[in-house]
Amino acid sequence: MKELIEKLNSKYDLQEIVYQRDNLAFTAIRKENAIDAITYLRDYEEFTHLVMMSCVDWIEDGKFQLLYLLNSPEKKCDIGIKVYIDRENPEMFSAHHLWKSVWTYQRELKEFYGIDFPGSPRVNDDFVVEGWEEIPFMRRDFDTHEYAEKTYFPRGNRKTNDPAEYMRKKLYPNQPVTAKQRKDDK
Amino acid sequence: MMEYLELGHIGLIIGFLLILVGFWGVLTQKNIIKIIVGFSILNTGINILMVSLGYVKGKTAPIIDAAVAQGEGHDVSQSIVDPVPQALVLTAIVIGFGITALMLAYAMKLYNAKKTLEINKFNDLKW
Amino acid sequence: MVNPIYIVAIALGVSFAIGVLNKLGRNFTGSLVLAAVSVMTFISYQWFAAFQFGEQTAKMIYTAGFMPPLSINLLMGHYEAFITLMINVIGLIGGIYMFNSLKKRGYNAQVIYLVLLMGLNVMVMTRDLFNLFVFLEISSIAIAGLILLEKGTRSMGAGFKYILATSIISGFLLLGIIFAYYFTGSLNLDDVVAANLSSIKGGALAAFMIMIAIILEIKPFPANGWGLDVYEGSDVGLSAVISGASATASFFVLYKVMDIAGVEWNYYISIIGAITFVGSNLLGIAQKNTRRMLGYSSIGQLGLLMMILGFRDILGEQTPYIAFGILISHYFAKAGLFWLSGIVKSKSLKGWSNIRKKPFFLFLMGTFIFALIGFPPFPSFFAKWTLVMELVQTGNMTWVIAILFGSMMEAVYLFRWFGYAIKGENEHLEDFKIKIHKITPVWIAAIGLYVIGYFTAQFTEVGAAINFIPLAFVGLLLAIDFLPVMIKNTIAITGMALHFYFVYPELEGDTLRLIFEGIFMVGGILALIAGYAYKGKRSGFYPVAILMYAGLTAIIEAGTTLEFFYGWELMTAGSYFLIIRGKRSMSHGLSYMLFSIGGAYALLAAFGMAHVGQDSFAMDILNTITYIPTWAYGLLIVGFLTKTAAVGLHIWLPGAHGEAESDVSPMVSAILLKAGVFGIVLTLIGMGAENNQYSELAYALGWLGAITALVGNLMAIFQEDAKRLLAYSSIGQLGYIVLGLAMMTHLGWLGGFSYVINHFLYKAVLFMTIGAVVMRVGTHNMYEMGGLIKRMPLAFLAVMIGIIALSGVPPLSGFAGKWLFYNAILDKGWYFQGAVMFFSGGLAFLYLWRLIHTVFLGQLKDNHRNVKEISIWFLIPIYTLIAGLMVFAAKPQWVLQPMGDMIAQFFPTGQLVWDGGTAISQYGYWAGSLVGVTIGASFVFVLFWLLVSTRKAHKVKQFDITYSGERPERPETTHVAYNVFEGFYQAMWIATIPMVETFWNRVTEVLHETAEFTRKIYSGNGQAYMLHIVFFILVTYLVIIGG
Amino acid sequence: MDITSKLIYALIGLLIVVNWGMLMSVTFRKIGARMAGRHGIPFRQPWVNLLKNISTRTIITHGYMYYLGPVFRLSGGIGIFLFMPMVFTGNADGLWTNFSFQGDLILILYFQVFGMLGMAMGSGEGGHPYSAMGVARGLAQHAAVELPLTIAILAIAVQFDTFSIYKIVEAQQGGFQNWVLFTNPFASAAIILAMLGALGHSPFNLVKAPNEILIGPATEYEGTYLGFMMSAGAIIHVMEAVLFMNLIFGGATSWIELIIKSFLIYFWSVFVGMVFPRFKIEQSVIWFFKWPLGFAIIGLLMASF
Amino acid sequence: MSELDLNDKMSEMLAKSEANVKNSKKDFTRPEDELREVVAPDGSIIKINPLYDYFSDEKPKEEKPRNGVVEKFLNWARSESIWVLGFGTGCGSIEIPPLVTPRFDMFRYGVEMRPTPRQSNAFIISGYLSVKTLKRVIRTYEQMPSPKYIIALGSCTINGGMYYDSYSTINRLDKYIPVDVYIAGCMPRPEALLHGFAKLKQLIKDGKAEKANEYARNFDEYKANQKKIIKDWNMPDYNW
Repeated sequence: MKELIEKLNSKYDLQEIVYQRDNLAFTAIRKENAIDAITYLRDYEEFTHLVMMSCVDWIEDGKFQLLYLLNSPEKKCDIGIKVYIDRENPEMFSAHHLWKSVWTYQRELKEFYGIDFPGSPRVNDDFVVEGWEEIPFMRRDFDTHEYAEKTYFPRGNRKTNDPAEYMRKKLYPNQPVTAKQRKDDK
Repeated sequence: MMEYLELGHIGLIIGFLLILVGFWGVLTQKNIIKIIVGFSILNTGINILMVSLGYVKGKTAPIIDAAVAQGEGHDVSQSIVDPVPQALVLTAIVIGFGITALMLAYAMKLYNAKKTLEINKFNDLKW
Repeated sequence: MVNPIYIVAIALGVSFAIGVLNKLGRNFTGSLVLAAVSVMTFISYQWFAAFQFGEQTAKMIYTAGFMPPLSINLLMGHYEAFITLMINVIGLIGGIYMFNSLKKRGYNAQVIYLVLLMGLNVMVMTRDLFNLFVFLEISSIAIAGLILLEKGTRSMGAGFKYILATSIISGFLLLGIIFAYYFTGSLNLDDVVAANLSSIKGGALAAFMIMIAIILEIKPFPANGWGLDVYEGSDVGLSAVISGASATASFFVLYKVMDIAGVEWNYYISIIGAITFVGSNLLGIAQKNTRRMLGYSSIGQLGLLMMILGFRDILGEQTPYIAFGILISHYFAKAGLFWLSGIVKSKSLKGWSNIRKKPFFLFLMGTFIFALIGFPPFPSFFAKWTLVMELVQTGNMTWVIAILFGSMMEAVYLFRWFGYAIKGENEHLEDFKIKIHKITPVWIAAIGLYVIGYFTAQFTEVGAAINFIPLAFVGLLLAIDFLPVMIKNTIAITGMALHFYFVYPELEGDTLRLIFEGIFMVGGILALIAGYAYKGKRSGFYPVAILMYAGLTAIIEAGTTLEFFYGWELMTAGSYFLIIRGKRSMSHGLSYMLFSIGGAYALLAAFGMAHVGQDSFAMDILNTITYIPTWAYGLLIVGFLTKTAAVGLHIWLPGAHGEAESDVSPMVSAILLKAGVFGIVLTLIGMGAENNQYSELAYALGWLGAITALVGNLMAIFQEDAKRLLAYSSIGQLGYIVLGLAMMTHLGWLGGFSYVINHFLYKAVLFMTIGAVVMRVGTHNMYEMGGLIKRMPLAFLAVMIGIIALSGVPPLSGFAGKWLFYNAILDKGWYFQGAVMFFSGGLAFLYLWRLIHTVFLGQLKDNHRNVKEISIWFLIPIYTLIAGLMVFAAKPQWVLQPMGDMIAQFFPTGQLVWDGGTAISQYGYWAGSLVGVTIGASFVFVLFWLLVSTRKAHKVKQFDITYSGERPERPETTHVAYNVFEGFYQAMWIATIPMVETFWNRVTEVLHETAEFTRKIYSGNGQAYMLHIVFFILVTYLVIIGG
Repeated sequence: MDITSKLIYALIGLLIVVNWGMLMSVTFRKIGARMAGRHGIPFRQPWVNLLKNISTRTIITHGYMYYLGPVFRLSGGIGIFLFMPMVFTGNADGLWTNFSFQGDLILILYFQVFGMLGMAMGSGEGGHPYSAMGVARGLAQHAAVELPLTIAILAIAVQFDTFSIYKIVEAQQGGFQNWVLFTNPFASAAIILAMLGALGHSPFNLVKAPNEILIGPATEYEGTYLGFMMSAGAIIHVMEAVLFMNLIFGGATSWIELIIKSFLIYFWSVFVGMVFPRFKIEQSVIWFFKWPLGFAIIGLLMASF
Repeated sequence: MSELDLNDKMSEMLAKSEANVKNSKKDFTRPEDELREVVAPDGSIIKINPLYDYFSDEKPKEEKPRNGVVEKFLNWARSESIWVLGFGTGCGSIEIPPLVTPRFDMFRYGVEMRPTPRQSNAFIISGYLSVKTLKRVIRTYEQMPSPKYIIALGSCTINGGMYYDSYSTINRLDKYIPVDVYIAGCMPRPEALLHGFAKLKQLIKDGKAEKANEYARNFDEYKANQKKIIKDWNMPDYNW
């Protein structure tokens, strides 16, 4: 694992390296090198399987973090490639030519976060929601509650109860609260 | 020996031999000119054969001249060989000549066309 | 009366004159040649006319004032006059054709051409052996000389090979003549014959040499490569002359000298002829070059003529008639084809598709090809008929088989060629110019064929002018082909109606014939009415359609087997043209033609067998066949089964019917197939009807019918093409009919006949409707249609009625057939055949539902949103037929009762009992009209109830369907139409392997491979050709003398 | 018997048959429920369903063939009933012979298809893909059932030398030993097996194939159409059972006997259906070409020699 | 289709979806729903509007109940024969299968599952309903023959339940389709569902379950609400 990361480091100038487990490591690669590195891992290091592709919205840093999680069935180890891209103008090189499943992941990311993958097939088609007009809904600056209030005719005077307490009150109204229960509630 | 081997027989044998030689030439030689020569030999053989068949021992050529005894009551045909084959041969020679000439004309034109006289080369039409 | 010596004199004189004139710079030598040939023609015509129409006797002409053997003498007899006439005629019209090409080659060529004709003339007339040799040589030299004057190495090589080969041959001839002279002391043919050469010791060798040389001149297979090369390589005009004049002359020479050799040679000549005929025609199959193929055909025809010569003792006084018929057909047709090939220019067969734009070319080509194969009304038809009749009469079945096989092979390549011409898919069409002097000879040849065909027919039963009236009608339609459809259609319908009107009284009382005549004529008229839907000229349709109907009606009215066969062949020719009019129909047309010809030959042989021991050719002789009757009836059945498309012989049908035009499909399916049924009916009556002597044949036929039904219906299920589906369905339905007839019981026949009528009605309805729909939507594929009920409700209704009738669901008329079949099966005891048949009936539901669902129900396709209802001209006949179906359904007794009376003539036992409208058999009962009333009443009752209770029903559109909450995207993806019976296929795939097709493919493959392999002996090497000759002589010698 | 009284008797018979058919279908559901340990639908349920269906307020139509589909189906069912002699009374023109004087066994065999074909066409115009799939499966299976059934029926016809159902029933009177079931057990076996396909319960219910192609041909039908089809289904189920009863189980001499026998025949198919899961088309087709066909051929051989 | 055509098609689609993104505020028309032209067999051009040409979009009408006893009788029949459409819209659909088990056995109350909306008269909205599913629910509901009943299962259909603040899940079902019976709970157990059926039966018998008519009466309002959240409306306004 170590050797692999070092090899990768010498090739692509890795930015942060985290050894999570013996068979799992995360590393960040610059946007320009990312697809190159993934291709290298797929073709030369037997990381033939793309486990998943996801995104984290680091709104404070003004960044989206893309994660490509690769798995090597031969080596029985995984490696996560993190790529930080600009949040203002989110765009990433498409990897659809590497795995067909990437088509769907990128389509999903496009819809959820508005990250563009130029050249990826059907990337602009609807994926989960149909006919979405607002900013992408998985961005942290999108307020779903406000949106729902505005859109879905909320029934007023909604009250939220703590289920445990509510049921206790309802079922055993006279019984005092024990210390253990109070501890559990916390 | 001459008793057994008449002139007519000699003619027959030579004629046959020439025919065979002619056939051999026609069927084995690849050069068109040689084939034509073969044909000529073949023709000659046939002609000799024809004349020989008409030959009657002790008779003279069917030309009415001094050699043929003439006289009253003497049948000319008794003293000459059969004239018909000889007449035929004359015609056959003429025809043979015509054919040979035609073949040679072909040979010339064929040679002009392909600059070769190999008969194998002229098989554009087949099957 | 001009002395025939003037033929020679004029030729020679003009030749010399041309030389002189040319030196003088005169330029009219070409016309002079033609004038000379005209005079020669006139002389021979004069003689011929004198022999033919006057009382002239043969005249011997002595030259040089001596009597033979001292001098040469010529004989001008009847035959000589005729043959020289033929030579001179072809010389004349060939001369016109070659006018320019001869001129281009200079006056020498003109001289040589004259000399060639002269040589041929003298060859025919001379009675002197040596003179024969001389003029043989002269004509050979002339031919070689003409070739020499052409340009290009190809023809030159051919010419050289030709001269080599003829030299060898003439060498042998000369030797033979010398020996003959040696042994007999005379060169005169008559003297030599009188001396009985072959009986003299050593004379046999002389006779052998003469004979073999003359035979080799006719170019026997396989020692004929030199001849083929000339046919292929030389100028077409010359090829025509060689084929028409030179071959004719050689043939006549053989006829003359045959007397020398004695009777035992007849057999050998026949054998050589047969080998040549079969061999050349087999090799012709592999040819792709037109001219060479024609050469093969020429040689094959000469082989046939040689056979006929060999049979002259057997054929007796018929020999000249037969030889004349074959010779004259070959003479005109082959010359015509060669001339055509000169105009069209294309060397390969496929290149002939460029004549498609010129219908008259197709007419000419068709005339020649049909004349060569022996179709009526051409002389070869009558000749072949007589030949086969006589041969069978004398017990020479083997020869008949050889002749028919050879003819079959010839048909294969000629019709393939014709198919390319009519329907070849050749993108690259070269245009060609037609010059008047080139096309005129072709026309003369074609017209000559028709005229002579008419006169030839005068010697037979079909000679009566009545048999030519339909042909004249066809000719009329051909002549007015430029008129629009409306007029021609009206004329055609009027003609047919008039015919039916005149024929009807004759047939009244003969229900059997009336049924079939009714189907042919009424069906034909209805199908023609649909023709009004076509616009434009529809060039060439009406003549061939009427030709087919003429044949069909001739079959019905035939009083003799010859008339029957005549009609049969006319019908085949007409239907072939109809079928090949369709799109992509080339291969189907070919296979149809080949199966038809094969079947026709089987019929021919069978008619011959029937004629054995009989004086007449009347149709009754089929009832009393004594000569290997099982085989004769078997052949008849096989012959007719090719038309009904029984399994094994069916592969032509789906494509032919499926690809035909919309109104042709019903003609060829609903109507034409019944001709085969009629034939089978006649055969079965012949077999003794109720007192059938040949139960094993009937048994086999029954199984064949059952399996045909199964195969047809099963294959129909898996078709994607609507018309092919119907075509396979026709195969299945014809299987029922065959099974019913084969049962040879009253009920079986009644069932079969009710199917005959029903199948005619509903298959015509279905084919016409589907055809009209296809015209509207422009595709045959069912999965490209759908939902058309919205646009064509009347068409849907017609198809619905059609399929209910076809599937045999009561109350419509199809049930009559089913009911009769069940009873007949029980009556006859053929339970398992019956089970197979009923299973096939069950399968019919599958494809019928598919037909109606994928075409009319389901989702309407986007591009069909605006299609209109099918044409009114189709609706009229369709609904007329449906009215017929309804009458049959409502009052089955009206149809079945008279039919039963008719069948009772042949099968008096086991009749149905009619109690009013109820048919009662031994086993069950069926009240057709009452059933209709009951079902109708309950239907109307339920319908009324539904109407009342759903009067507010909301009409929705095509995508208003429950689609799992979604909506369909497109009609194409929502319509279940392609490969609908996938699951059934997975269970039944093993039964759908096209074994029959594979078998026939294998047969054609083997034939092709054989031909392809064998023709390699023609290596193109002149020496090899000479070797062939030598080997041929050796082998023949070993067989004839040495053996 | 004059035509009026025949008509009246036929109408009475039809009422009995419709109701008995519905009752049988409840019974089928009940048995299934009980096997699963449930209570099952109430006995009145089919009638309620019918009432509800014919009283929907909105109804659609896709076109005239769609409209005619249920008409074909129901009149096909009624037709089979009319052509079937129901109860054997020793008189060919007796009380409950309906209109069977118009046609024999063959008429019924072929008339069965009338409703099927009309229904197939009607559902086709509905334009739903599943309708077409259901019909295609149904026709394929029908063709496969037809072969053994036809041969077995031929065997019976050969045995009694008649196609008249009345005569076939007549010949089986006088004790169960005269039933075809015992006189020609192989043909009977073929019919009993082929019957499963004809009645169309599991494992041969691939026409409707619930959960797979919705409900097959009827997918687009609602309301009154559905009501008609349910009534037709009830009639046809009874008539199939009565047909087989007449053919191999000696017919019925009274309505009671008819009800018992038809119930038992129907129960046989229900019983098999409860036990076996659904076949695929090719499995079903091949199955019919195996056992039923074999039995039928043996039966026919037995009858013909 | 050849490789080349496929590529062309693909790039065409890409261009189209890019164009959609650019003016994303208005147009959600999918390529297959756009106007298209086809060539008829006779060569003429047919213009097709996939959203209108294939559908009958006549609006629903109020269907008057019959008079008095007849309607009462029919309502009894309807109530005793509730055919539920087998369409699980949310998590609550897992509560429906137990109903056919011996323990609950809905059949004894005349409740059955039917596979097609044409043959069912009751529709269980089982739990949360996303906008995407709502579209299908509307189409399916409208295809059911009248009279038809809606049973809303679970609190999500009442006020959004735990998904009250979701960007894609509706809060109040009755704004979009009329509801006859609500069954509260998260999730309600099968017993509650049976209770709901009983309630529905009672409503039908009382002639109060006329929500289909209410839908027809307030059709425009319902439609407006539906269209407000379903931006890519690609159906007719009323699905027959």
